[in-house]
Amino acid sequence: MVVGDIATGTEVLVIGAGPGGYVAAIRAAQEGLDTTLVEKDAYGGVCLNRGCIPSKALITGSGLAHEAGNAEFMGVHADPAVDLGKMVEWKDGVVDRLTGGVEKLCKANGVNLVEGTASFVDEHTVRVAHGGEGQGSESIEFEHAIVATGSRPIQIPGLEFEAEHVWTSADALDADVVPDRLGIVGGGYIGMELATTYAKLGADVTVVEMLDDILDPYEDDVKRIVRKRAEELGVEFRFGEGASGWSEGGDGGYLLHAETEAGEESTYGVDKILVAVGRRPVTDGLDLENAGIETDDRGFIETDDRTRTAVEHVHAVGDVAGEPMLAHAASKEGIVAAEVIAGEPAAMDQRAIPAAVFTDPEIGTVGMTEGEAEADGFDPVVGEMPFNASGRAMTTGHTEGFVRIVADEETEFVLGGQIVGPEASELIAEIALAVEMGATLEDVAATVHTHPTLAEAVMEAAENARGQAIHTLNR
Amino acid sequence: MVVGDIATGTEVLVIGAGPGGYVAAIRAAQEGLDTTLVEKDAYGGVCLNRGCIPSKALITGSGLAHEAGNAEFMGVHADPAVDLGKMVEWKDGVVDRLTGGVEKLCKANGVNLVEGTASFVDEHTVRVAHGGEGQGSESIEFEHAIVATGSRPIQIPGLEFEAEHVWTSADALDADVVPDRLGIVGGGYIGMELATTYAKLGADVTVVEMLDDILDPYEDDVKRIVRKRAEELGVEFRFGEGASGWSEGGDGGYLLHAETEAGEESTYGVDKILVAVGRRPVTDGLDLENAGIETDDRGFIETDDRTRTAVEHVHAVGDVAGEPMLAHAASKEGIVAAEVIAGEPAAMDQRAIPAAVFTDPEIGTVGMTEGEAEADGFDPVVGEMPFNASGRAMTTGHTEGFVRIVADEETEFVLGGQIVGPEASELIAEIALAVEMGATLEDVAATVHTHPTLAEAVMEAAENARGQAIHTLNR
Amino acid sequence: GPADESDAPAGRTFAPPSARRLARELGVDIAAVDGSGPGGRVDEADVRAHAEGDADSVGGTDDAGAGSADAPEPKPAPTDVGSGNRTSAVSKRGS
Ligand SMILES: Cc1cc2nc3c(=O)[nH]c(=O)nc-3n(C[C@H](O)[C@H](O)[C@H](O)COP(=O)(O)OP(=O)(O)OC[C@H]3O[C@@H](n4cnc5c(N)ncnc54)[C@H](O)[C@@H]3O)c2cc1C
Ligand SMILES: Cc1cc2nc3c(=O)[nH]c(=O)nc-3n(C[C@H](O)[C@H](O)[C@H](O)COP(=O)(O)OP(=O)(O)OC[C@H]3O[C@@H](n4cnc5c(N)ncnc54)[C@H](O)[C@@H]3O)c2cc1C
Repeated sequence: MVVGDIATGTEVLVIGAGPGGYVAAIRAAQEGLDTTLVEKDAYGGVCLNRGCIPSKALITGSGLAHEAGNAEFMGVHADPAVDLGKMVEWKDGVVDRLTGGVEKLCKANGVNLVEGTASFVDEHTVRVAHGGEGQGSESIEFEHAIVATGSRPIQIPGLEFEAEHVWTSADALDADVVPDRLGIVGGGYIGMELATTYAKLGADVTVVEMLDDILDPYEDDVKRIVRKRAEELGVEFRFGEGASGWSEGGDGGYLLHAETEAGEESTYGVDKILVAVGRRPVTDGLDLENAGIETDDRGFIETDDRTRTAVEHVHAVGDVAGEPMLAHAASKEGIVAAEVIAGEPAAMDQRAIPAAVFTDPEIGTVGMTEGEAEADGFDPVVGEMPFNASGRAMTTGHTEGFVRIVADEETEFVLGGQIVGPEASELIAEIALAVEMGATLEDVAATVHTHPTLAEAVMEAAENARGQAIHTLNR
Repeated sequence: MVVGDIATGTEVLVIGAGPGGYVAAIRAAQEGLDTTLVEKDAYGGVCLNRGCIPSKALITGSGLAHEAGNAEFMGVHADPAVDLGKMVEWKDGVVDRLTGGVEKLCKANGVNLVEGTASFVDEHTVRVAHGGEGQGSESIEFEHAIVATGSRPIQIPGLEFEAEHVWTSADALDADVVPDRLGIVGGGYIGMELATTYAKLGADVTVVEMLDDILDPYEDDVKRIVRKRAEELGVEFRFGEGASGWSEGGDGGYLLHAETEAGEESTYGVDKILVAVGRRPVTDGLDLENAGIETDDRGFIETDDRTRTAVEHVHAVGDVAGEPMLAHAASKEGIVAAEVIAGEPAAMDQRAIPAAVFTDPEIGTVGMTEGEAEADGFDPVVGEMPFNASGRAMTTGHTEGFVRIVADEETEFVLGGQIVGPEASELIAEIALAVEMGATLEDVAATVHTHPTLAEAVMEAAENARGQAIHTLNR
Repeated sequence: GPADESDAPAGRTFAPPSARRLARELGVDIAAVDGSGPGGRVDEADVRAHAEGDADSVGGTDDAGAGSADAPEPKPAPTDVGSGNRTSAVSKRGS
């Protein structure tokens, strides 16, 4: 089917080509289902175009410059200069290759691609309005639908994104000049990743956060390491303050206004203000009610463990279906949705969805913390290996952080892990496999790990939990 | 026990404090055995003092300088200068911290430390000669012994290490000036890691290798990627030539002589010559025959799957006990030796010992290749994910290489994996756990992997093997 | 069986994804399967054995474990890998 054709019918209609939707569409096509994917903007969704990928590219670039500029201790003398415009150009090239790849992969798997904005007409029909003037619209009938319309940034009253100096994360990923002073509203993972990036690029960064610490869902000792490092990079934190607006600064810049719960007001001189206080589901214009689907009070579509909405033949996946709002969760849900539609015994039955924060150092977590395990009725045992005892960590110059592994004391089943430190985002994969497999501490400890690697710390943490660590003292 | 005391007896005597010996001693002490560890030179053995750790430190330093100097494409402009002396000083500091740590950990676990050179007097006694004049010697009786005396570099006739310009790998890790021209004899992993390091430090590197390719044990497509990249870094390869000696070069440098099997001679102008053609076991002076232990024709001590020699109460672990001559294999054997002595049901029963090469890009392998699986009677199925299709790889600027996973077609049990690319040494840990756990391709594919990470490529390779890859075309 | 002594709390069954999916495919409640692995871990063979046991016993009691002698032959269960003679890489050392 060519874009613009009048599609009369499809077995599976997928709305939104982010990591939830395009993955669902490809898997549905692989299952032999006639599949149509509607996207109104750009293939790859938020993740590829203005989320995961662009942020990680700038984190690499700013990180390399910063690291090379601070390596005298290892005999490397450099005084790197960063051309942010050029870095963003490189990032755009990466994005283009990836989004082009998504389009190609969809086609190669036989997915019908339709460009336009979909809205439900009834339980088995959508209308797709094609972009641009006079492009008209078409109706598509479907047997099954998968809603994967994603999310958008939450706006704060007084800090509307219309102002040029009030940034969404997307704007922060598309700047070509580093602001001298950057105010960031929100110390969640998006705020902290960009705080680190811009601090390394040379901006004076102030993070204003309503809560009394960064990275709300993480454990205190994990947060502390990331916060301390950010402070070393020059990031200033204002906790317990809510951003309320901005005014002209007089010096060509602006004043970011914030106030405590008690009503004390402060202002911070800034040149740009990044608002990163969370994301909300995109369902406006979808006319979900025409398909008989309701949203919860936060606007999310509720689904069961087969990703089905209250209307059985309509699935919802990804950010629009609620927490965890992560790309790989969206993709997993997309796969499950496609397979359930195809009649396969798929379900969202995984024990754990890992999560990473690409700060300096990184965080990687999966499954239960010690506290969660206790709350769940387990008698948890915990093992740790600090990276400052890891030979590999020392040889990279990055020894902050630790690997923690959580297991059930009696059975030794691995329940989860928390890693903060170099390559934490990669290292967590092994613990995720351990959790899914029902591996025990002994299984992880007995698996030979290459020396010298950071991954050895996972093994050491497992040994530590068993009172048998070699490279740390056992508790 | 204080060094110099006359030790009359010990339950477990360990000879050599490398990663085989010190790990064995710590675990034996943890098992409640009275344990004595004899070391004649430096805690940590070759690995910590002049092997794994120092090489990885210089690889980091040279790699960072090279990367920062070649990052214009991502908007980072730097012209790094390297002070090799300073880099080696940093490396020495890392080594000191680690070897000091080993000593402390031994003591904290209650291991008796004895400094000196051990040799067998009979089946239950060693004599330890203390270093230095007039230090005398002592006899130690033991119930069980663990020989962990390691290995030393093989010397080539005509290229004796006595000459100042003929380097062992240890010399290459202790230089304070980068030679203009470095000849490397041997394209194994040590030669290739140091070729990469010195090429990045600015030396003109020529590798002379008797075989017709580098990295003998690896598959062709793995080798090719590393060789091509080395060539891009300016490394010249001379295959099918054996180094035979050196002569004065006239220009203050030297000529490295090499000849083909047919007898054709070539000479290469060099300033230093690194000989890295393998390592042989250290057993001289040990008087093994006094304990009734023989070595094989290559000088290794033969052991069974409980690490026992022909003399049951004497174990041998690590490089002295043969292939694979790797630090983590030595440590695993050390743990097994200690546990077997303690009466635990331990054995060298693991399915696979991973291995890594820290070239650019890295190699990480574990378990069987496709060919080995076939030879072993399996009907293998193989899945691949090239890093140039990985979003995370693109955002790091390193997209060379691939993840390959090998499984049994019928049962889908994962048999092995080969990774060449960024962080291959770390990523292989997940496949090692999969192999040890008896995980299937489905288990690896169904485990949610964080986006965007390189580890996703492991999942994609598993999906590819099942004809279900999302981000590559399935075969 | 071992599963009885070491059942994890919170009603959680420890089993790899492949076994969980197989249980759904065969209509087996995985929580009712006797695991033969450490700590009562359930593998695919356990799920198959349970399913065969269920099919065999009217009313579908879940006490027909992996060892049920008169259960019909299950499909060849992947208890070990393939037909290959799998040996530890390390046992070859020193030769
Ligand atoms: C700065 C930033 C960094 C991030 N980093 C990470 C990270 O490192 N790791 C991670 O896991 N997650 C990260 N995320 C979150 C991640 O981007 C989202 O979880 C993910 O994109 C959700 O995927 P999705 O498919 O549900 O929706 P989206 O990616 O939002 O895609 C939805 C798509 O649907 C289209 N659409 C919407 N409505 C319609 C309609 N009516 N008709 C047709 N098309 C429609 C949209 O145009 C869009 O393309 C990050 C997010 C941000 C903002
Ligand atoms: C440049 C280089 C890089 C390497 N990189 C890696 C890598 O990245 N990863 C990896 O896994 N391996 C690597 N290796 C190999 C690794 O170093 C060895 O496999 C490992 O050191 C073997 O440990 P071992 O305990 O058997 O012996 P060794 O480390 O050799 O230790 C033996 C110890 O025994 C002592 N000793 C010997 N005889 C006596 C005696 N009679 N009395 C008392 N003490 C004695 C020695 O002084 C020494 O300290 C590398 C090697 C080199 C040379």
